Formats: sequence, structure tokens, C-alpha cells
Amino acid sequence: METLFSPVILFFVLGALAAFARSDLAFPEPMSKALSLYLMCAIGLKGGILVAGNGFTIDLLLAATAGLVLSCLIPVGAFAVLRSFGRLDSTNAAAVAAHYGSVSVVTFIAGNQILTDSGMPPAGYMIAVLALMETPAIIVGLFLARGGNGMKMQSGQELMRETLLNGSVVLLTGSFIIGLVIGKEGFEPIAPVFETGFNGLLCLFLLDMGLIAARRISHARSLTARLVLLAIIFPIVNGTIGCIVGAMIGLDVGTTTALAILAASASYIAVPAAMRLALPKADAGLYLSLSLAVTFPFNITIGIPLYTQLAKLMV
Amino acid sequence: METLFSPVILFFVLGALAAFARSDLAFPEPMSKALSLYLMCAIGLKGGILVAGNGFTIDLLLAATAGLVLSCLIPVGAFAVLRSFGRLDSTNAAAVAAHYGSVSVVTFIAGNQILTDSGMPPAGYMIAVLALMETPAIIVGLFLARGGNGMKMQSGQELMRETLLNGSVVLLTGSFIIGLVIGKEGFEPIAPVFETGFNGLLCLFLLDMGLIAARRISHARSLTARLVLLAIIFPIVNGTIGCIVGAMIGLDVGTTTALAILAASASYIAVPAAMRLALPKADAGLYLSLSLAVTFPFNITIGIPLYTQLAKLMV
Amino acid sequence: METLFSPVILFFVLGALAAFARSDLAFPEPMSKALSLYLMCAIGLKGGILVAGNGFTIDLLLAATAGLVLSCLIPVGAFAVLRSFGRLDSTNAAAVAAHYGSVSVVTFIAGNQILTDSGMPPAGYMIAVLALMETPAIIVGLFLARGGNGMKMQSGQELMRETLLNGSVVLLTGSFIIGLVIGKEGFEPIAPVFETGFNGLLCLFLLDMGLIAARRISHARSLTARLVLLAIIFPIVNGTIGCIVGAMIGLDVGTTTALAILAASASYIAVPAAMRLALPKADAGLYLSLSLAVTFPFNITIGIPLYTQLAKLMV
Amino acid sequence: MVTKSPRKKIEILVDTPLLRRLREVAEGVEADGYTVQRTQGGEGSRGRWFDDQVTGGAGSKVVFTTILDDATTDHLLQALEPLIDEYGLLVTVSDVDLVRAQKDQAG
Amino acid sequence: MVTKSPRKKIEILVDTPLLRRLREVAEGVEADGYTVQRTQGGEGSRGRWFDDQVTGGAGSKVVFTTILDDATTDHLLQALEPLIDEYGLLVTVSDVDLVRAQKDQAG
Amino acid sequence: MVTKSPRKKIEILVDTPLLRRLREVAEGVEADGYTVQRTQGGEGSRGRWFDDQVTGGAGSKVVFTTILDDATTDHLLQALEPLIDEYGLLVTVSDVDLVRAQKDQAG
Ligand SMILES: Nc1ncnc2c1ncn2[C@@H]1O[C@H](COP(=O)(O)O)[C@@H](O)[C@H]1O
Ligand SMILES: Nc1ncnc2c1ncn2[C@@H]1O[C@H](COP(=O)(O)O)[C@@H](O)[C@H]1O
Ligand SMILES: Nc1ncnc2c1ncn2[C@@H]1O[C@H](COP(=O)(O)O)[C@@H](O)[C@H]1O
Ligand code: NA
Ligand code: NA
Ligand code: NA
Repeated sequence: METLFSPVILFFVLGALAAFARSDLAFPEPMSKALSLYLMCAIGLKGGILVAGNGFTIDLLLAATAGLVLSCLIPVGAFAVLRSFGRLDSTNAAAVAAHYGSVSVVTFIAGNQILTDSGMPPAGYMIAVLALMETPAIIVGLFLARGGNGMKMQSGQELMRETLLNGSVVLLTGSFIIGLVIGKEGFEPIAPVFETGFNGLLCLFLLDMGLIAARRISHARSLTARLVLLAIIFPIVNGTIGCIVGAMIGLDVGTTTALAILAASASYIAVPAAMRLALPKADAGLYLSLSLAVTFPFNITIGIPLYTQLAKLMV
Repeated sequence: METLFSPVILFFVLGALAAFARSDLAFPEPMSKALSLYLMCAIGLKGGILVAGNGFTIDLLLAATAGLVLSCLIPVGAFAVLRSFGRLDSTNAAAVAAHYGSVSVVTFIAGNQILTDSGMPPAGYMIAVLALMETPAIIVGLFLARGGNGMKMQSGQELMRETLLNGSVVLLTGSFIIGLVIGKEGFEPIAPVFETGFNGLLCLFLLDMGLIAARRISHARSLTARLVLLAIIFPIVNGTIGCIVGAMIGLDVGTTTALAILAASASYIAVPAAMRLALPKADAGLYLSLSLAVTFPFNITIGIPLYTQLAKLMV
Repeated sequence: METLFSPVILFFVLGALAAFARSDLAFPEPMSKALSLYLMCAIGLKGGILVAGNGFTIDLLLAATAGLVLSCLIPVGAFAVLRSFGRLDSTNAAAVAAHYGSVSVVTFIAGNQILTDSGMPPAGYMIAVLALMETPAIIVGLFLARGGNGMKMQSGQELMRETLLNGSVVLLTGSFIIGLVIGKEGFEPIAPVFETGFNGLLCLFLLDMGLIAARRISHARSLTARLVLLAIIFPIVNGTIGCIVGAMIGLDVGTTTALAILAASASYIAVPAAMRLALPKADAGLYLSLSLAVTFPFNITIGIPLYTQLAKLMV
Repeated sequence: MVTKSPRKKIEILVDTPLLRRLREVAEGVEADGYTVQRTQGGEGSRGRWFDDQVTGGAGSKVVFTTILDDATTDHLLQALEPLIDEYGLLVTVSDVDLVRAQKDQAG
Repeated sequence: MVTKSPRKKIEILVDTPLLRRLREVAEGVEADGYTVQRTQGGEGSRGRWFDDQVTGGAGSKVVFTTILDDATTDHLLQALEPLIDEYGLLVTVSDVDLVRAQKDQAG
Repeated sequence: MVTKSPRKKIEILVDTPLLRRLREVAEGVEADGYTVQRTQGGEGSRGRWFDDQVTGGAGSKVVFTTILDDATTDHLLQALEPLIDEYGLLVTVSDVDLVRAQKDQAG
């Protein structure tokens, strides 16, 4: 409960309230982009440094495998529900499903911060798991869109290339590797920017995300009550599955919660860009609204504390 | 005198000189906006935390009342002088008057910094007073523009809403409340960004404001010598009134100076936006030039030290 | 060798790799600009403060003279080689030559950082030398372009004015003077932004420069193998000359290396803007590609360690 | 093959704080859509300006573009009339062809 | 004196992630050049949007402008046809005069 | 009702460092005003560019738009002639209607 009063969450709520009240408060877009690049850099570095310190462990391998499997299976389940209960056509159902198989970097970062502040820091390798889980769901989503038929080899490869080279994937992975190379000592001179400043800049970014998310839901057209419901049920179910899996493979409470957050969160950076390219006929307003304007705020405010409680019960 | 050599002032002067010399030095506009959002957030948080620490005191109440009364009366006096000596029509006189009744957040921040560096930190609640003084003058200005006749109820309400929801008002008030909620302890993890970095980022912002202010005065059309004179007399008179009132209600030197700065300063963020909406026929070039390009530099370089001396004499 | 694994260099390489792989990773342009303004401010302040501490010394005078002479002579040599071996017409040869006579602020900053990290900090006055070396080569370049005939007095003066008022020159010089005025003590409150944050923000900026440089070389049209070769030979030769001169006038290893870096580096901020104005017929794609996309990466990765070794041998 | 339909392109330079009002006018005449672009600066009878993004938007203008058929164009201009002078709008109209895919035409 | 040559100006509003594809189409018909400008937001049949630059470019559009002679215009529009609906492009064509310096003409 | 007056719209793509010169030319022919917009990038005979805002503006272009009557248009183009090739300007002219409020007409 008290995590709801962490500055990060309060700034998010301030942004959302401002947008709902139709305030003209707005961040310059380049600042939003700059903050999101900074956060990915910082979290990538942090992960790399932690893994450099602890080495590649069995836990890492187990968590990575769990993450990969989840990100491939979640879209399949989501697709079925979106088609039947959600009443979407197969293109839109596949596009939305891919978002839920992938992950939200910002949700992970916020959760990571909150867990660390509560004395349950997730293992550093979860940042590698985060990076691994960003893209596979995109491929699964495309298979679903094509009714199980593969794509033409060539355009498949091109899409694969563009997805793996998505700015956020490259930045996260690249910073992770730099973190691995420089280690704790090499990190020291740049720590004031990438570590000391992290929390405060995260507040500013979440203020902005509150504005963006609330503004998006105010102008969403194609949302139905059923779809909004699904955008809340999906994270609960996937988060619970994440908890169960984390507990089963023997992760600690913080790390289990982190896995749950990854499973529960939906991408709104890498996957929308990929879907706009690969399934241009799918409704971008729809998948962005669901992942960014419903699931993201839900996870930030209710989901993260919920998965933490669940993880405490299970581990 | 020595405050003139504080980095904050020197950077402002550098910006102004560069613009007067027609250098092509320019900050990207999103950076200016980002810095101004950051400063409002930081000052709001700071105020909230200080008030959270000291509670709501009688002093706070007195200062708030004084600020509110000043911000309602200043426009009335300014309006009369602008009409007669300044030779403005009633729309323009009212628009300009509203600016002088409201406050300049940046002037306040610079003054606050300089006072703190000189060992006379103003009370934290002055940030609440700052927030309170931002909007009432707008309403007074509109009444003046309409020759004392009220506005149509509906458009009055709409304007009220838009004014209270102006981005800067929302951000300042919102951060103040967040500061109240999180208190000193909750502030710690975000202090490196919002406190440690404050002074340096303020320098960059004032460099930019020097550029913007000087560029504006270089291209101002409708300024007359009489108006420029008024834009220097207003802050002196209002600042003196602020000192007297502050001394009367028993504030300390730093806090009295802060009240004087609020009285003396003229808005160039919230009020121009409101006037553009409410009195679109008023000359935006005129009110922005007076408040931003004359009064603001005057206050930053001469006004703040002057009010400090006055406050020392009176308190 | 180990400097290659400094975070600054690794981020540069990450940016370059991302651009070569045609990732869509891109920094918002206002962020690039903001970072470059910040770096110039910070380095200027630092220089001023160091000189304020040590006073104007003979060493400073010698280094300044050496720098000025080098920046006037280098373009003459470069011009001759670009005409003959490089097969450029005289306008383009002069424009390119001016870039090599001037200096790259970012290369200097990166070198300065690396030298400081290796325990060989260059003298603070080298920042004044940097500022002095920015513009003279522009004038020399214009004389060369006009076949030794002077320009018409009037347009010459105007160009001089615009060059000396170039944003980067003004900012660097202005911050240097502010640093001189405020000294070490006055710097303290703003040090968290301009000193503590420097290294980390430099990483972000070099990530961006890696992207910009690699993208530019991917789309360069007019580059020939001969010109690319020259863009690598110039820094080696000029860097070596810089080392010899530095050793001759009795500078220490770090300072000698810094002089070599200044001699070896080519401008891509102040000079391109001046050339676009003064020699609009010269090919901007050509001079920017050579200085930014060939010489800059060469210096960052190979040049700086090379000149360091040379300086160690000679001093 | 593509088909082309003649349309009017209305471009309006407006102060950022007044954009909301303009949008309401466009919605009032049921315009199909609009697109907004930033500007960097300019000069006119009321002096020179730069989009500084600090001074409350009062020093910032955007270009509002909407592509309409002739009837809606007339409605929009009529609805705009009282605002043109009050808000200091710069309004231009020009001819464009809107391009559609053939199948779309059939659909 | 300057000379003027009649040209077509083709303006295309396109989602940022699809810009690369559009560029390839333009290169395919050997367009002389193009210029890209950002937008801030807009509204259409698929709702309102703001260029937030965060959501992977899926919430961001740019204007792609190319000035072509009549023949190349036809080639470009033909090549664009399958993309117009698929990508939700807004495409307009208008008449402009391209201005050249006289000496250039002679050269 | 509104009134429409035929005007020329001159659009000039110019390198940022040369904008000041262009402004002087426009002032020289007493143009009523102009508006400047940023660009993001483009491609032409001299290669592809992105507005990086770092490389001294040499890698950055803006669009300078001015709406003029026929006579001033001719003066402007004549004054521009020597710059078109030297500065590598892209200049186009098109027809627009400038919209005014009726009362303004009367005033
Ligand atoms: N003839 C024109 N061509 C292009 N833009 C103009 C023109 N006249 C005015 N503007 C723009 O409209 C703004 C307001 O014009 P004004 O009301 O005349 O000051 C100017 O600052 C310019 O940005
Ligand atoms: N009539 C129009 N005029 C100007 N822009 C439009 C128009 N219709 C659509 N747009 C732009 O194209 C985008 C996509 O349109 P739509 O596919 O109708 O949602 C909109 O969000 C607007 O930015
Ligand atoms: N046909 C065209 N249509 C639109 N923009 C163009 C065209 N040709 C050139 N440009 C723009 O003008 C710039 C300079 O052109 P160029 O001198 O041909 O390299 C290009 O980079 C484009 O941004
Ligand atoms: Na997920
Ligand atoms: Na005031
Ligand atoms: Na050099």
C-alpha cells in the first residue's frame, strides 16, 4: 500500500490527473524521448554490471528460459481470448496479443525501483531476461496473424532484422554489454548520471507517461468494454503465472515479482513500431490504447503491489 | 553587490550579451521548456517538503493573505497608471496590469537561490504563496478590461478552468502536494536530481532566459519610452510595498524579501497564455516585452539586491 | 589500449555500430544540441576555474602561441595536399583545409577525460588554447580560397563578426570567463551539474555522435578513397607535429597530448557553419564527412592513444 | 490506378493557446480531419517572433492544415470569420488533388 | 531573370515507422529528391493523435514532400497505390512552379 | 462573409546558417511577412541529410514561406536569383487565396 505513495507513482498520478482535467501541461516530445533513452541506457548498464559481478549462473539460465517460454506462450492464449471474448478479427487479435507477450521496459523499471526501495531487489540478470523477452512475441504474433502459415522467407527475415534493430532493443542490449565490459569499477565515473540521477529522472518520465497514457485513453476510439476488461485481466493472469513459474524455478521474492511484472506488462515501444511495419492494417490506436492506457497504469498502481504480495505468498 | 557575481546572474548576462551581439547562440526550444518544467517541479517539491516539516503556521496564513491581497490590488493600480501615464487603451492596460499582479516563477527561484546562498533562506511556505499568487490577477485583469462589468458567466468559468489548469500552475501545485505527501524522507532518493542539480540547471536556464529576453527586446515594436519606464517603476514600487507588508506582518528578512520579489515580479508564463485566450485583441508583443524583456532582467540584476537591502532596513 | 574500453569510447562504438546496422536508434536532435551546449559550458567553466587558480603563466602563453601558429599553418599545408593529391578544386580544398586548422571541441573533451582518467590531466589553460584555435583557420581558409587575394573589406568584417559570434565560440569563451570570475569557490554549488555529471553525459553525447558520424558516412556521396586517406593522414601528421611542438616548448605529457589532439582534430561545429556562409559553393557534404565521419572517429579510437604514446616518448 | 478528387487545402497559422478553439470550430463544421505542425519563427506587421516554448505559448504558433471539399470549406471559413481578426489568424486556401487507391473508390 | 518550370508537389502524411518504405518507393521511381518534416498531431477517422516520440513511432507521423515532373508523378502514384490503403497514407498533389536561376537554365 | 485575394506562396528550402541572408533579401523587397519551419531531413542530388542540430547548422535546413502579391513576388525572385545557385536553394511558387474577414476589407 505504501508503495502507492512513492514519488514515482505520485508523479504518474499527477500526470494522469492533469491530462484527464484537460490541463495544457505537456512535456516537449524530445524530452520524453530523451528520458526514455536515458532510462534504457541506465537500466542496461546496471544489468550488465550486476551480471559482470555475479557471473552467468544457473538462476540466470532458468529465469531466461522461463521468460522466453512465457513470451512465446502468452500471445497464443491472449490471441484465443481476444478472438472469442474480445471479438477482434485475427489481424487485430494477433497484433494485440504480441504486445502482451512482450514486455514494458518502464513498468519493469518502476517495479524494480519499488522492489529495491522495499528491500527486495530483483537479481541483476532480470534485465537480461527483460531484453530477451522484448522481441520473440512479435514473431509469434505474426504467425498467429497468418493463421499459422509462415511468412514469405524474405519479408520475414527483413522484419526480424528491423525488430532486432529497433532502437530500444539495441540500446538496452548495447548498454548491457557495455556494463558487462566495464564492470563496477569502470562504472564509477559515470554513476552520478546513470545511478544517482536515476530515481529523480524516473519521476519526471512517469509524470510524462501519466500525461501520455491518460491523453491516449481520452481520445481512444475503438475501445470496447470487453477489450478494456481483457487489458486488466491479462496482466492479472499473466502476472500470476509469472509468480508461479518464478516460485517453481526457485527464484527469490524480488526476482519472482520481477518475472511476474515482465509477464504481466505489455510493450508500447518496440512492438507497436514492429506491428506498424508488419501488420499495417491492424489498428494502432487499439493496441496502443490497451497496452499503454489501460494495462500500463493498472500495473503501475495496482499490479506491482499485487504481484509482490503473490510472490511473498508463493516463494 | 557580490550577488551580481553569482553564476546564476553571470549566465543570464552572458545570454543577454550574446543576443544583443546577434550571436547565433540558441538553445533548442524543447530544452528551454524541459528546464522550465524541471525548475517548477523542483521548487514545488521543495516547498511541499518544507511545509510538511514545519506544518501550517500562522506565518504561512499571514503571508498567503498578504500575497493574495497584493496580487488583487497591484493590477488595479497598475491599470490606472498604464491608462493615464502609459497611454494604453483599456484592453492593453488590463492585460499588462494582470502580468504585474501575477508573479514570475523564475525570478522567485533566482531570488530564493541568492537569498539562500547569502544565509537568508526564505520560509518554505513562500512557494505556496507563489502558487497562490499566480492566477488571481488574471481575473482582476479581465474585470478591468471589461470596465468593471462582469463577464458572461459561462465564458468566465471556462477561462477560470483553463487558467487554473495552466501547465505551470498544475505542475507547481502538484509537485507541492507531492512534496507534502512524501516529506523529507521520501524526497531523499530523488534529491540528487531535484536538489543537488538545481543550481547548475538554473544557470543553464538563465543563460537561455538571457537570450530569450534580449532577443525579444531587440525585436519589440510597440514599446514606448513611457512604457519601458513603467516596467522599471512598477517592480520598484511593488517591491517596496512587498517589503513594507512583509515587515508589518512580522516576516524575517529572507521571507520579506521573497514577498517583495513576488510583488515586484511580472508573469511571463501563465498570464500571457491566459491573456492570449481571454483578451486576444491585446498585443502579446507588448505585454511579453514589458514583463520578460524589461522587468525580468531588471529584477534579476538590480531588483533582488535592492529588495534585500530594503528588507534589511525594515525588518 | 585499455582506454578503448572506457565507457566514453564504448558508447561511441555502440552508436556507430547501431547506425551501420541501420538500426532506427536516434536521439532527438534537440537533445544532441542540448548535450553539446552543456559540454561546452562545462568545459569552459572548468578551464576558467583552473586558470583562475593558477594565474596566467608562461606555459599558457607558450601553448597559446603554439596553438595559434599551428592553426594558421596547418590549413596552408593541408590546402596544398588537398589540391594536388586530393584533386579538389581550390574552393573545396580551402574549405576542407580550414576544418583541419580549427579544432574539434568534442575530441578535445574526450581526450581530456581519458588523459585525466589515466592520471595525466592536461593543464587547465589548454581550454583557453582550444577557444583560441577555433576561428583563425577560417580566415586562413578564406584567403586560400581567394588565391591569396584578400576579400572585400566589408564582407570580410561581417564574416569575422559572424564567426567570432558563432554560438559555440561564444559559449566556450563566455563560460571560460565566468569560470575565471567565480573561481573554485563560486563553482561549488553548480559543480554537481557541470562536474559530477560530466562523464555520464559525455557518454550519452558520444553515443549520439557515433550515430551521427556513421550515418553521415553511410550517405556521403563525394568521398573518394584519396580523400578518406587524407582524412586519416592529416590527424596523424598534425598530431605528431603537435607532440613535437609541445615537447619543444616544455609542456608535460598530458598537456603535450592535448596540444596534439587540438592539432590533429578537425572542426565540425563552428567551421562548417562559417564555410556555409563564406564559401557557399563548397560541398558541405564533403567537408562534414571528412571531419566528422572519418577524422573524428579515427581520433577518438586510434588517434588519442597514439598521440599519448608519442608524447610519452618525446617529453 | 489511383483516382484524384479535387479538394481545398486550408492552412491556418494560429497562436498555440488558441489551437483548442480552432479545433472546436473545425469539429463544429464536421471537418474530416486536420494535421498540426510546429513553426520556428516568423515576422509580420506585429513584429518578429521565435517559438521559445517558455513564454506560455503566447510566443509560439502552429500551422493547422485541413483538406476539405468545397462545401465544408465554405462552412469552415464562415465559422472562422469572427476569429480571423480577433485571433490574428493567417488563413490561406489552395487547390489540391486528394489521391485515393482505385479499389478504395470502388469500395 | 529567373525561369519557372511547372511541377507537381506530392505531399504524403505517413507514420514514422513506414517512412523507410516510402523512401524506397521514391527511389524506385527515381524521384529527384524529397524533404521530410515532423508533425505535432492531428485527427482523422481513426481518432486523434499526438506525436509523443515515445510509443515506438507508432504514434508519430511525418510529412514527406517531393517535387516531380508529370511523368515521375504518375510513376510515383502508381507505385504508391498498394500502400495508400494498407499504410493509411494521406496523399495530395498540387501544382507549383519550380524556380531556377536563368544562367542555370543556360548551363 | 470572408473575402479571398489571390496571392503567391513562395516556399524556399534553405540551409539554416543562410537563413539570415534570406531574411535580409525579404526585407529588401518589403515582403509583408514570412514564417519559418524546421525540417527533419531529405535527399537530393547532393546526398541525404538529417537535421542533427550539432554540426553547426551546416547539416540543417529550414523552410521559409512568404505569401506575397504578384509584384512583390517578382521583386523577391529577382533579388533571389543570384542566391539560388550559390546557396543551393530549392524555390517553388504556387497560387493561394488569402482569406480575410469582410469587415477587415471594409476597414
Ligand atoms: N505574408 C506573409 N507570409 C508568410 N507569413 C506571414 C505573412 N504575414 C504574416 N505572416 C506570419 O503571421 C505572423 C503574424 O503576422 P502579423 O499579424 O502580420 O504580425 C507573422 O509573424 C508571420 O509568422
Ligand atoms: N481532411 C484532412 N485534412 C488534414 N489532415 C487529415 C485529414 N484527414 C486525415 N488527416 C490526417 O491524417 C491522419 C490519419 O487520418 P485517418 O486515417 O482518417 O485517421 C489524421 O490523424 C490527420 O492527421
Ligand atoms: N524534388 C525534390 N522534392 C523535394 N525536395 C527536394 C527535391 N530536390 C531536392 N530537395 C531537397 O533539397 C535538398 C537539396 O537538394 P540537392 O541540392 O539536390 O541536394 C535535398 O536534400 C532535399 O531536402
Ligand atoms: Na508480457
Ligand atoms: Na507581481
Ligand atoms: Na586541428
